[in-house]
Amino acid sequence: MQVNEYKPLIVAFCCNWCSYAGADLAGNNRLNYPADVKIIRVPCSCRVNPMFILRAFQRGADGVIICGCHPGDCHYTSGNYYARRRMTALFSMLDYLGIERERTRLEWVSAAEGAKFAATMNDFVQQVTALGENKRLEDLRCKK
Amino acid sequence: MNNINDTLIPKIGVITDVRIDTPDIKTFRVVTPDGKKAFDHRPGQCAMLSVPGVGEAMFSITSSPTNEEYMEFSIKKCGCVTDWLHQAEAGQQITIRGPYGKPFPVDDVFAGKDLLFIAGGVGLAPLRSVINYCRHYRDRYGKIDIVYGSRSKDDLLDYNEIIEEWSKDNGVNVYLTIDNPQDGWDGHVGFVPNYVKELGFNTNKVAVICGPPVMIKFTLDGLCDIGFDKTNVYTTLELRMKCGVGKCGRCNVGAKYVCKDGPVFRCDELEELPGEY
Amino acid sequence: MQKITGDILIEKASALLSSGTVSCVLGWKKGEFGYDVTPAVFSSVEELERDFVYNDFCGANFSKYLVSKTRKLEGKILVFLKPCDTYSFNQLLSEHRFDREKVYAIGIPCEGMVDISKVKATVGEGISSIDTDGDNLLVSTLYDEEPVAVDFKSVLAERCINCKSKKHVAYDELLGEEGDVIENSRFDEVARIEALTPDERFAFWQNELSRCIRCNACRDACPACTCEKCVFDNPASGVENKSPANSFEEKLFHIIRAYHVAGRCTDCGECSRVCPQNIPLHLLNRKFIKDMNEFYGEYQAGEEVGMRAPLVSYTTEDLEPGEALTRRDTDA
Amino acid sequence: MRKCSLDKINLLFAEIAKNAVLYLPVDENDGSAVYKKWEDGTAYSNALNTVRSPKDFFFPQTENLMGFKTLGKTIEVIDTRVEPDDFVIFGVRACDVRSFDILDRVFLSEPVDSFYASRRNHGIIISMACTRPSETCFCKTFGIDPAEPQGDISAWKTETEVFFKSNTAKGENLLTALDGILEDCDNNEVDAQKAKINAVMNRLPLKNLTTDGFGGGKTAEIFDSPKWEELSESCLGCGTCTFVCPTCQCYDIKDFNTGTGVIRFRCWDSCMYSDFTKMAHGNNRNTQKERFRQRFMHKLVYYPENNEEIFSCVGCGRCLSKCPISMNIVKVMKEIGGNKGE
Amino acid sequence: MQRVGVFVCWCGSNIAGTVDVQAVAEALKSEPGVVFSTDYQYMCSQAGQDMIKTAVKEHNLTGIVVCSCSPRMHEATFRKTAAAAGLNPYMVEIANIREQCSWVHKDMATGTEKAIILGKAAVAKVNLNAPLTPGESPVTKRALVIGGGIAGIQTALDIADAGFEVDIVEKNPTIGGKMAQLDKTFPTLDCAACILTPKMVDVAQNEKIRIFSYSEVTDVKGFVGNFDVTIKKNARYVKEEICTGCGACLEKCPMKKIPNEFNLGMDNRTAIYIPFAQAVPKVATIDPTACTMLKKGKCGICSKVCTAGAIDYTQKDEYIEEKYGAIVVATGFNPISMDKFDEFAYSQSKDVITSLEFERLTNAAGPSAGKLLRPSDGKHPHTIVFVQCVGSRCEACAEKGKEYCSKICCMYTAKHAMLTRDKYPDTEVYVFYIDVRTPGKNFDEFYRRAVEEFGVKYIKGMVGKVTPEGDKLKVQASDLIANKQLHIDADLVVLAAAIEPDKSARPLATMLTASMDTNDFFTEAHPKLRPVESPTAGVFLSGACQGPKDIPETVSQAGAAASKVIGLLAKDKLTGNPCVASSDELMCNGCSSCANVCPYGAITYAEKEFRMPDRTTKVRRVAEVNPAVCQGCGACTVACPSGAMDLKGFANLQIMAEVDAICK
Repeated sequence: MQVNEYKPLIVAFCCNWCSYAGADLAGNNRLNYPADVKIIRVPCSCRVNPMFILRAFQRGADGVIICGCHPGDCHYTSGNYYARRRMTALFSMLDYLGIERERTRLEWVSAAEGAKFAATMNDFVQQVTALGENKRLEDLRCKK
Repeated sequence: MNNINDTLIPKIGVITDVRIDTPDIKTFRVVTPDGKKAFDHRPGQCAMLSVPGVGEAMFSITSSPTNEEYMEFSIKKCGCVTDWLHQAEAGQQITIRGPYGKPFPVDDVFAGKDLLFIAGGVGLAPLRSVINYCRHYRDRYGKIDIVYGSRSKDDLLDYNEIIEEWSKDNGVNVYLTIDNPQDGWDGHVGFVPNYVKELGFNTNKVAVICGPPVMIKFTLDGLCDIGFDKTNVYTTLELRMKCGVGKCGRCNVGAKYVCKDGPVFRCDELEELPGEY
Repeated sequence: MQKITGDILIEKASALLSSGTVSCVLGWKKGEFGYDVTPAVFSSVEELERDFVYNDFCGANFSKYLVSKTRKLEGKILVFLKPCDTYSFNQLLSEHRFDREKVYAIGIPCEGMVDISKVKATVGEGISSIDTDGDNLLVSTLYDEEPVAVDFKSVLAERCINCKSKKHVAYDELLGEEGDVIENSRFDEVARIEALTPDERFAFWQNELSRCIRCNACRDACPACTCEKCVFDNPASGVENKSPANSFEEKLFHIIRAYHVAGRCTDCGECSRVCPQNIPLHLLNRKFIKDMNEFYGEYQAGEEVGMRAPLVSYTTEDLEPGEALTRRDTDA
Repeated sequence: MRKCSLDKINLLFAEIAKNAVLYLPVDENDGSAVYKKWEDGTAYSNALNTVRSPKDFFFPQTENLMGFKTLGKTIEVIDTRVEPDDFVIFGVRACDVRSFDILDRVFLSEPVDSFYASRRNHGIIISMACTRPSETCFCKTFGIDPAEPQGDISAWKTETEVFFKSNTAKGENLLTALDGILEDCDNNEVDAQKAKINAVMNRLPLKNLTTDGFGGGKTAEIFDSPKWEELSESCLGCGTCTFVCPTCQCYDIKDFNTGTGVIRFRCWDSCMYSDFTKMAHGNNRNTQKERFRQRFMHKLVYYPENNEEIFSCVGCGRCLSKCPISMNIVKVMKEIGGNKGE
Repeated sequence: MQRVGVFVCWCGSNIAGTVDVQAVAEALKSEPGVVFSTDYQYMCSQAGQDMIKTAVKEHNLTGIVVCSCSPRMHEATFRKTAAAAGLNPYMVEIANIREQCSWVHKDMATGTEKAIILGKAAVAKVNLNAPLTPGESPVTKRALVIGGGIAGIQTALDIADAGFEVDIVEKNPTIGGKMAQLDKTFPTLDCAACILTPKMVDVAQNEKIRIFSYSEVTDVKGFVGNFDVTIKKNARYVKEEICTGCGACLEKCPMKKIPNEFNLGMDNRTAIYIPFAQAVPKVATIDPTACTMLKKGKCGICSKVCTAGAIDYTQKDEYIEEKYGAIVVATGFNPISMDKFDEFAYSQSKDVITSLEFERLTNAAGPSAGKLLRPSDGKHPHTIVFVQCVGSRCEACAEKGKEYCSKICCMYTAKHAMLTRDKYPDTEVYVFYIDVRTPGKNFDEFYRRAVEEFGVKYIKGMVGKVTPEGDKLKVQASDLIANKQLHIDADLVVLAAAIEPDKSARPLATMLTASMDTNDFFTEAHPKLRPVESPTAGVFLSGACQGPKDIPETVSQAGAAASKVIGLLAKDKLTGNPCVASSDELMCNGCSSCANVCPYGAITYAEKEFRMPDRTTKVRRVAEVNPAVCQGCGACTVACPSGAMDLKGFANLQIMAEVDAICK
């Protein structure tokens, strides 16, 4: 392990019913993923406002991932469908502005998919690490 | 820190005491971290307090300039800065800059005259500074009448000071009133403007009014009805101050800038201004 | 086809005012130099005859004014709507932003409006008057002896070159003949930017948005931005901000603004028209429109009252964000 | 009077840029001009004026005043101030030069705004006469002569040469430092240009616009005019006019929480914004009519009343060309002042 | 800002093994608002909880952060602890430093660092928490069942059995629904009437049950526990309470040529009619489109013959408003129209019939008194072709039919084929099918009997065309197994028409704000876990309105829906989830974006008067969230452009504070 290795900061919004439980299951099964991932619990993926995502980037996040129930499995029947459209629109817009699309992701993780949760996080961290620091959507005032 | 020197750059203040006055008004005692008064001021002047990250807000300095130990601010909860201050405890640091605005003409116009102070609600806050100043230099002034009213007994500011100190002074008369009858209140009930008219003061004196805009308007009308001349009536518009230095562009009423030309205005001066204060 | 002139509109408006059908008229008022017309409320025939004008510079979309004016003014308001304005009109009705009963809408045909900055780019500063002569504008300037002829088509506003529709989707009365939704290439520029590399796209937008002075003209002119209180003005929203303090704030404001009107934006182009810094803001809105058309099927906000915008509906078969981006790449 | 041939203008710029940051109007792709920092190869724009006024140099849209760090109940004030480098603004038009005097009266009056003052001290203004004024120009209304621009140094540009005249010691020092490039000359060509400019001025559509009906003491007369309602009827309440205006100086002081500290900054504000005068206890200008009136009363009545009858408008015409609805101070002056400007 | 107490749990070594809990407690001490911070081995133990309670009192805490296991584990526990300490239970936030930290990270330094950050986020959030109180609403202890088929009947009986009042609204003059039209039922072959009519009688006699027949629901307001329903009782021109159902009027009625709906138009009825002998209520109804008295004011015979005096030509539609605590939708199904299936010659030949018509033909109470006779000539058919999946599983022909499987056709066709062969062994019976689906108890055995015992000829393949020729129906079909074309001269062709939800369901769904799928079947709150509830609280689903079902499945779902209703009505008050959306009406634009995305119909609009800044008042449309209906997903908060809509417990500012804390 290198000493000054770049560590990305990943904010993960997880819906309470599936993905947050999936993350718990990853824990129960002691499936490792990098500590760079910090989870924020939301009732449903449809609670995630694009503003939260931009806020995370502003404050220094290098990647943001939104996790929800699989399509058809939403606790609230349709929340993840709305989330899917919203995130598609937002991610596409960020991409249009030249912001690396690899910094954002939407994943469906069920309560039973602890392994998928860990694998997804490992993969996402790797992906964001490869990009390096978020320079295109940063707010210099918030740099340490 | 030392090389920063601009009127917009504040000093650190420490809240050393928080007194709960009414359900929505608290009085904060503020000194510098080394325990001194942040700056000298005159009665009627204001200071900008701020909470970093929350914002700045202008308050009239409630304590008298004659108090050389500390400053006091009576603050009503009505916005984000005041909300924050209301949950602050002793020991909390804030920032303070000032003093701002022209004071009451206590040493010239007021000198030797009988004085009538009329306040409503938290409007007593700016007047307390003048009242205590005049009480301190009691011999420089004539008779002092104070009419003060609020919604209820619980909403009367500085009640203890009024009862224990002001009303016991020689030549000082205090008239209290509340808007509606209340158990345990045997004083006057009714609105301040009406009470002032009922009391019917001798008009050879200087009057100072402070309170909510409506109350000021009706009280002023009331004073005129009983023969007061507007040139002898003062009020303060400190609520309109924002940056404190007359540059941010908000405080003007017509061509007058409250930060520079006020906040203390004579009512005849106000009369000349467009009606947007 | 008979060309709609100011006189025809004055006559129409005067008749409706006189008959009491409407109590005031939302129209354009003459300016100093021919091109600087101002939206105004006319309440008498005299005012109309004195000041009303309709020319090639009447770009302002009146639909938004109806939100405040129907609240403020008594009686029915006569409003003249160009085809693109009618989409905004419908969209606002869908959002219950004004009372249809308080408006008398007259659709007027539009051959496109002139962008004065293009005229100035051609003839220079110092325009003293502008007349129309067939397909040309005759521009008199302080520095030319003779009026300069400028081809009308060459100085059309960008939004008019890429006009999406000559059809009025709402009116009480229509002057002239009904037009059609027309073929247009309004998404070409978006596609061109999409085809750039991420670095180029970033550089493009960084340059454009860095010019923003946050005057809010784009927002305040936008007929979709009619919030009672904008989140950017609301201290309680947590994102309130007054100045483009740095490149993040510039992006945040414009991304969120475009996002908030996504699916509600009719692509009327007011944002770009009013931007004092000439930022092509419509390219942000059009990006959302293009994406939603491609991902969820064609949707034209304001086409009808009561439609459900793509972002407030869904199908179970929608694309995943990753799929959507990849598909767009391969399409491009 | 000194001059420099246009061929050598880049040498001149290079020489100025040795000791100070040099800003000058540069053409943008969209046909507008903007003040940019001069670097080798930067071309001086022929445009009449920039969209943003040069007030930004002294009163930037956003500037940090100070920082705070909080720990528990304690606060530490952090000095975030950076002493500006010396700079030169080249090509400022006569109208904009006047705007600095107008801003000075606000920011340099007691208590002095040291942020502004410091920038003023570090800046040298080289003005430039206007040879091709636009239809939107009405500087003459306010007694400004575009043929005789002020500033530390006045300049005139002809087809082949640029002429300079210093007006202040600061300006003179700079010209002296440029001795190697400049050569002394007579006034003939400049005088000829002035005559030309004056001839153009007499053709401007707004040449007869006057300030009649405005000025100190006019409040009572025009404050309640019914015209305000009419004029403000279609105002969108955006800040375009105020932000492109060279004399608008209203500001707000805001805090930004960075997560690890607080930055207190000052930014432009606009009296046209609905919440401009909204404070904890209410708003005394609730309607757009009141806000609209405030802006023009301030420029045309309140400011002159407090500043020796100097109007807070320089006739630069920016608001005329940039207002989304083409409402502007000229229309106000004509309607309210009752002068038709013809 | 709150006075926050932080409690870091070791969870034995579960947390403490990878997280330096003391360091976490120490680090969080300097966070804004934190006035107390400590750690303990097992925060969830009695001792741990007592520690929290004591700290609340000693330090005057207003907010609590517990850094421990997942909130899914012990959030409820610590909320109770907070409540016991006199705090609002929603002033607790959990930082998940076990499942999402100590268990997934190996290294102490890493784990500790992350735990501190998660703790900071929780502190940042709790500082913005506000006490929340779940809303309470009373429950009207009466249920409404919409639809009086077997689903509605069973639901109503079960609810009534538990002691609650139930009203059934049925749009036809009698309850009974489709099952009343059936002959025998698979796989037991017991007669439908024999098992259904006793239940109908039970309904009629149950004093807890009221039947609104010939009625429909026209308006629904309110929400779970408190629905206000308007029921339109169509005028039947017969006084229901007086009519004895003697039938004298039917005999005398001169208008005898009205197609009989009950027999699917295969015979006629009179203008005044009782659909069938066992109808409930057994009351006559005058068909206003057929009665000459009602149309032209001439006749009046029925009135003359009615000794009870039940006829009332002046009767008007009546609107009844009633309150209910729960609503069960049991609107059932219909076979789809065969109009678009001209290849089967349905419109050209009377001898091409649907399976439901076949049911009536074989029913003893049917038009042919149970004898299987061709509708065209009354002759006995010798060759019968059954065509399966007519309009079902129509992927390619979605505009004609349905994409889904109608589920019941395989079994009833086997039944029809078997019964035909049983009764008329000389009849040749062909069944054309795509697949035979028999996934039910005794279903496959039943089908095999049809093939093996009764010699029904099952042919895998579709019928391409039916052409009437003379008195024969030429059937062209393909046999996919033999891979050849078949030509059969049939006497009767029976089409297993796909079934679709009743047309009344769509407007009803709108009234109920209950969601539907693209096929107009009601969607369930959760396809696996809440199959009999609609996403709209208080609205339940019974029978085929939710999807194709056979009788046993319908009855079991009806019972399930009833038990959910009983569970609801058994409560005196409903306590809501306090983490619901609410709208700031000063910011609200009334644009409907929020209502468009609300899966529960929790958002309504009201015109409200506002004092404008210039002191005038204006009426503006603003959103209102019904907290009893809102489930707190937050979809509306993001749809709202002005930010007027926010979610309690997961407010915009709270989530942004968490983001800030994590990213700082």
